[in-house]
Amino acid sequence: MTPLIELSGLTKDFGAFRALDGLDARLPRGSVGLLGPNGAGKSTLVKCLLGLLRPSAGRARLLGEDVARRPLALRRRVGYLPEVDCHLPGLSAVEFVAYAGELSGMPPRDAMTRAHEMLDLVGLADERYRPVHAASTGTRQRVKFAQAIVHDPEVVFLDEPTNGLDPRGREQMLALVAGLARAGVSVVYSSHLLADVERVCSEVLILREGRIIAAGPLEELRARTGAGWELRTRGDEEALRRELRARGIDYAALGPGRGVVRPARSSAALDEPVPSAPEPVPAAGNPDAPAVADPRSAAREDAASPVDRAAASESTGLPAGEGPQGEGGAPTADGDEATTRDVPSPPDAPSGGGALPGDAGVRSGESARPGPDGNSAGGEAFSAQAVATVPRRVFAAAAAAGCEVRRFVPLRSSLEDVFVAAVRAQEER
Amino acid sequence: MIGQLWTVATLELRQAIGGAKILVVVLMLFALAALAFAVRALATPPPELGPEAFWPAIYLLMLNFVFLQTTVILVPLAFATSLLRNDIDQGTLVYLWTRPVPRPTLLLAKFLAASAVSAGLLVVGMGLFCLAFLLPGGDPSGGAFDWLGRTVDFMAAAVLGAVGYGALFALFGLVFRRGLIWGIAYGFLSEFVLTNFPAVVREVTVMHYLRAVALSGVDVRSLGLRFDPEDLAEVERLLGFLDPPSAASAWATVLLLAGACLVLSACVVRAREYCAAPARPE
Amino acid sequence: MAIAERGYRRWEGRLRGRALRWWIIARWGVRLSGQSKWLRRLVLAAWLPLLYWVLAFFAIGQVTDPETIGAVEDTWQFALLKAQFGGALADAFVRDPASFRPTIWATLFYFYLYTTQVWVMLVTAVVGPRLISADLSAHALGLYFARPITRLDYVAGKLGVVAFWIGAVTLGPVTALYGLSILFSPSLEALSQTIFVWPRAAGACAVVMVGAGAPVLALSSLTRNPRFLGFAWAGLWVLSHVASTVLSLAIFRIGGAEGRDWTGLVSFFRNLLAVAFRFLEVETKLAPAARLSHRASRWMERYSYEHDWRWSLCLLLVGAALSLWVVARRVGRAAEEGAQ
Amino acid sequence: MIQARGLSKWFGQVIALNGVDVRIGEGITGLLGLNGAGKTTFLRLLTGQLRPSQGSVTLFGEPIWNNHRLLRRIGVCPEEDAFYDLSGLAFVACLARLSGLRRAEARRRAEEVLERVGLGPHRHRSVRAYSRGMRQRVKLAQALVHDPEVLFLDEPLTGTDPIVRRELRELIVALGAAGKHIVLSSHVLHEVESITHTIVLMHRGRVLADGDVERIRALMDEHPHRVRILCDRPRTLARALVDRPHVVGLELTPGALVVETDDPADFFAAVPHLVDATGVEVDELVSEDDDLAAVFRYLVERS
Repeated sequence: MTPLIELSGLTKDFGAFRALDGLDARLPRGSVGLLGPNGAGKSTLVKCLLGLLRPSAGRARLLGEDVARRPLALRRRVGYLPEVDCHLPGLSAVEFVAYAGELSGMPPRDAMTRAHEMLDLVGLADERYRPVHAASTGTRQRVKFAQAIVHDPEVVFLDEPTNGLDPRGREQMLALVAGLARAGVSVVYSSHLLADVERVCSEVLILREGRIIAAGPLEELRARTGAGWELRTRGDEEALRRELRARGIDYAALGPGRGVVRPARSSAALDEPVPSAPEPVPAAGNPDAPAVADPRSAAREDAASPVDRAAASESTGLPAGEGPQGEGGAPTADGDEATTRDVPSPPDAPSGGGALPGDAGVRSGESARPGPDGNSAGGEAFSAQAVATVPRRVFAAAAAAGCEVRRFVPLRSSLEDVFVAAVRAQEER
Repeated sequence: MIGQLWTVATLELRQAIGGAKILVVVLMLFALAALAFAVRALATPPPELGPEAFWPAIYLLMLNFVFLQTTVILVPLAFATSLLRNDIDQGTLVYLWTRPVPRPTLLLAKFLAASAVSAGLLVVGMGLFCLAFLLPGGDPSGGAFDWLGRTVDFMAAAVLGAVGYGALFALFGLVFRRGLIWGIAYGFLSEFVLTNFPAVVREVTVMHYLRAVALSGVDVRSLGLRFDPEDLAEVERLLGFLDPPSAASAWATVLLLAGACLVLSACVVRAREYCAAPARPE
Repeated sequence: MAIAERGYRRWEGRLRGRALRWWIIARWGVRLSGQSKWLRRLVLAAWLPLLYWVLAFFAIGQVTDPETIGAVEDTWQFALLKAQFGGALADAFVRDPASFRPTIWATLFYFYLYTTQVWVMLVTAVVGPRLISADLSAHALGLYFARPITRLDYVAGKLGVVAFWIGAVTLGPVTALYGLSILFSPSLEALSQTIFVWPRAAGACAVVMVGAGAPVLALSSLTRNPRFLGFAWAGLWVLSHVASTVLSLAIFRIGGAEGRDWTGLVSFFRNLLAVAFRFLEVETKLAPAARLSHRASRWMERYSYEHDWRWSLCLLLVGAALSLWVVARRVGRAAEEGAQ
Repeated sequence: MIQARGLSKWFGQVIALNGVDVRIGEGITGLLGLNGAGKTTFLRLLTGQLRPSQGSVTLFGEPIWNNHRLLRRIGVCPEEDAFYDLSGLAFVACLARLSGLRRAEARRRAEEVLERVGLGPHRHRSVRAYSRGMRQRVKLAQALVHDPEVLFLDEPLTGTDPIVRRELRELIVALGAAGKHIVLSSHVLHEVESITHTIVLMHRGRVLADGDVERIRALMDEHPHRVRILCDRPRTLARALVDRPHVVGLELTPGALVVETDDPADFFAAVPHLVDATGVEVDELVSEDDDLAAVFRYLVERS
């Protein structure tokens, strides 16, 4: 099976600015994630693959064909959902999609019936007859999706498809993309939102400032980070910590009623010096106002004084991956475009706790931080057996301490940690 | 207060200069100058009219028809009609509207800037026109005709027109949603139709007064235009010479009209809401 | 009972080649621009004067009809003909229709084309500006060129739209008029004498379509907000005509310059009309009649152009080519930018 | 500070605000609602850009429409991404002049406030060349330059990438700490929750709930919770749970158990004991309704 995308030394310059710097990659068919912060070169890469931009150097092959040589034939087999907000002026949704179908070569009647079918699929009821430019962001995004797949392409490029969608819209869009993948259409999903990519793509290509810093199947990239559980309780926390310690479980509190549990490790590595704590809880004004760096975790916080999860992950050295969307976990409803863990742009993330001034005082002492080489090292130290019994011991401890267990979720590494590790690795190289 | 007025004026000035409009207007002015140059270079006085009579007549006719009665309306129309419209479309009006400055003052500052730009362009355009006309062969009338004086009169009329028409079209821009269409309709009506009517009706149009100012120093008869009588009457009627008001009263009338329009605009701007449509309902 | 699978389904059909892509763009463009009320009113207004011409051709048909040849002088048809062409020419035509029929036909068709130029200006001012500027402001070019379409298809399609509406105001009425005049003409032999009119008129309309259509497209591709463009385009036509009049007045009429009056080349209207005038060969057809009737000679003087029509045609075609080149370049750059 | 009584606003027959009665006090207040819930219209009424169609809205007791002196005390950061073609410094200094500062003072204040929002090095570059995050910051700067008492921020964090969002949030919180009163609108729930606890929930032009998140948090336990438990023997756990009084629904899927309870507090307290007693190996316990979004959904469906 010819691979979906082959890049060899692909470079693209816009005057002095080098948007893509010698990309080399081979990505198989199926759903591929293009991940990176805004401005990492994702859109440029998509446009090169579409033949809209001519690469300055190197070669790109899509579906086995060189993109620069016969772009027109290639574009017939490709669908494109552009990131920029665009529409065909004056047309209603159904006209827009039918016209797009015809432009790809479909006979008029087929284009119209197929357009209606696609609009049913994306869930547009009677808004399909109203002009697109007057429609809401959600509707426009769905129409853009419909026009990308109306001519039944073999591969679909989606550039930030969930941009500007409210939670419900995002869920539907991700379900649509999954539907595409099930029907055998290859998907190139470009986004800066990790959770979207995690849910939809099997392969990932991580871009940063025009260079590929990590590529390969998602599972392989995530295997490198260790295990742990996020625990949220309500009740006597001290008692809980004592019970847990008695059962050989280390409890790193992240905030009132929130903490990370890990099987206790005997080795000394556990108690290295603690880096400075996460950002300060502001002194005056609104004491309760949380200084939360990572948006995602805030949604999980108790109201009391949620402390930044990202900071916690850096200081405790544990992958603070959220993981609610792990296997079978129902996506939490409040996911809107900023909720899911976003890819922190590297200058901030890898420097970890150090960059964040001030102290929180909440967790000094307990949290351990396995060496500066990033969290991947901390994971493997636990034996499989020790890991298996943790849950039962945690619940037993909670029962003994008489605390409510409101949330108990395995900490599976999210792409952020993969991104962080990859960036750190790249900087060392 | 003056500082704020000046700030908004410079902001509007910068916006007017930067836009495509000024490019189109400058192109038009160059085209007119080219026209003057072509006429001066290619035309030759007819046998029955000596050069000293033919050239001033042609120059005045062209200045009046090609410049005063068309460009002096179009340029203020382009700049004054969309005083707020540009800001609304760009979405930058919110920065001005939420400042502790009364809205009429903001409008006044923008109007002054727009008028300044229109007047400047017109004056430069006429200067160019005169230069282009005199370039090919020096002073054709041998000193008998005061080229500079007459051109300055026309420039004065152009400045007056920039203020008068500017205020009028600013009011159109604020009151009507499609101010430009109404502006053109008025321009066409006042310019082509009313000015050529008998005297009484003409007093209504701004152009009548502009022409009085422009031609205050010229006496067509003294020009020695030996057209055949029927043509002379035609020229006089066209140039509105039947009973021209004095230059001073013309200035007063037009400035009065401009003042009235500005006061009306101030009331409109206080009363109405000017902001982009709210976000599309979900 | 098999439950139909609701999810995404592949499409069994086959995508067609790239042949008629410009036709698709043109067809949809016409459909979309046809929704504008102003445009429909303009086209309707352009077809109204047709009634008078139809009447005129009806009268001509009647007058030259053999049975009524005798008592023709006092009929209203002859009166209409006399009003239109003047007594001398009308009598000559009645006496010897065969030789004067081409003159009458060519002149009448030219007059019609003469009046439609204003409609062409208005129609292009209404349709033209939005065609490409709306696509630019809606970033639609990224959508167009992500599909198997070349810039040539896009430009040809858009030109097709504006040409259609120009045709609706010129070629449409002319063809209808010609069809009716054939119906009213008494015999087939008359038809053979006037067969030359339609192809030449169609040629003139084609020149107008390209000559007027391409520049408005170029203007439309230069900006994102078409609000001023309509006025600027109409302004361009009017100002070029005014400049040409001023030049001809100053240099040739009042001034005494000799030589052929070249100022017609400055005016957009006059260029288009000079080409139509030559295509319908009005000059050669009118020459014999001019000797007879004073009115015909005045027409000759008023409507003919001293400058060589080939210059006008060349000016129009060069202008059109330049405009299409500008459009192609702007569209190309915007396609990359649009997808930015 | 802000008092709206029976405030309504309509455009033609589209009603944007429908009889809003709310008081907004000191400190940071979050204006929360989906797109089109009327937030932007409400902010425009609060900043004097729109005139109430009905009812009244006052700031510091004074009506806002056509009251330009009152505007001296407020700073507005609009939602539109619109700028003049000026450099950052010129843009902010010019608007400072308009806010009543003299030329020298305006320039000094502009430099100062640009430094504070982190745009010091970029102040001479044209604003239109700024990245999305920098444009949001220059908008904030122009709202701050004349040191207003109240700041109105319309969707300040939308469309920014995570790092900029984090910095902007810290900036807003710091401003709140420095004593500025802020009204912040957003449709991103957890973003607002991470900045302030006082929120006003708007939906379809009406205020659904307002006050401290804690009070709204208490609502959490009033509405039923769907708790998903991933474990190896869901049936045994289900059997143990079925006789609990507050369990109203059980959903069994291979390897997972979804429990619906109308008294979450009691349920969460019981779970450890049950798990301990039945010896079931629990991999994951997640409640779908234990966050602000759930409250919003619950209130929206209920209204």
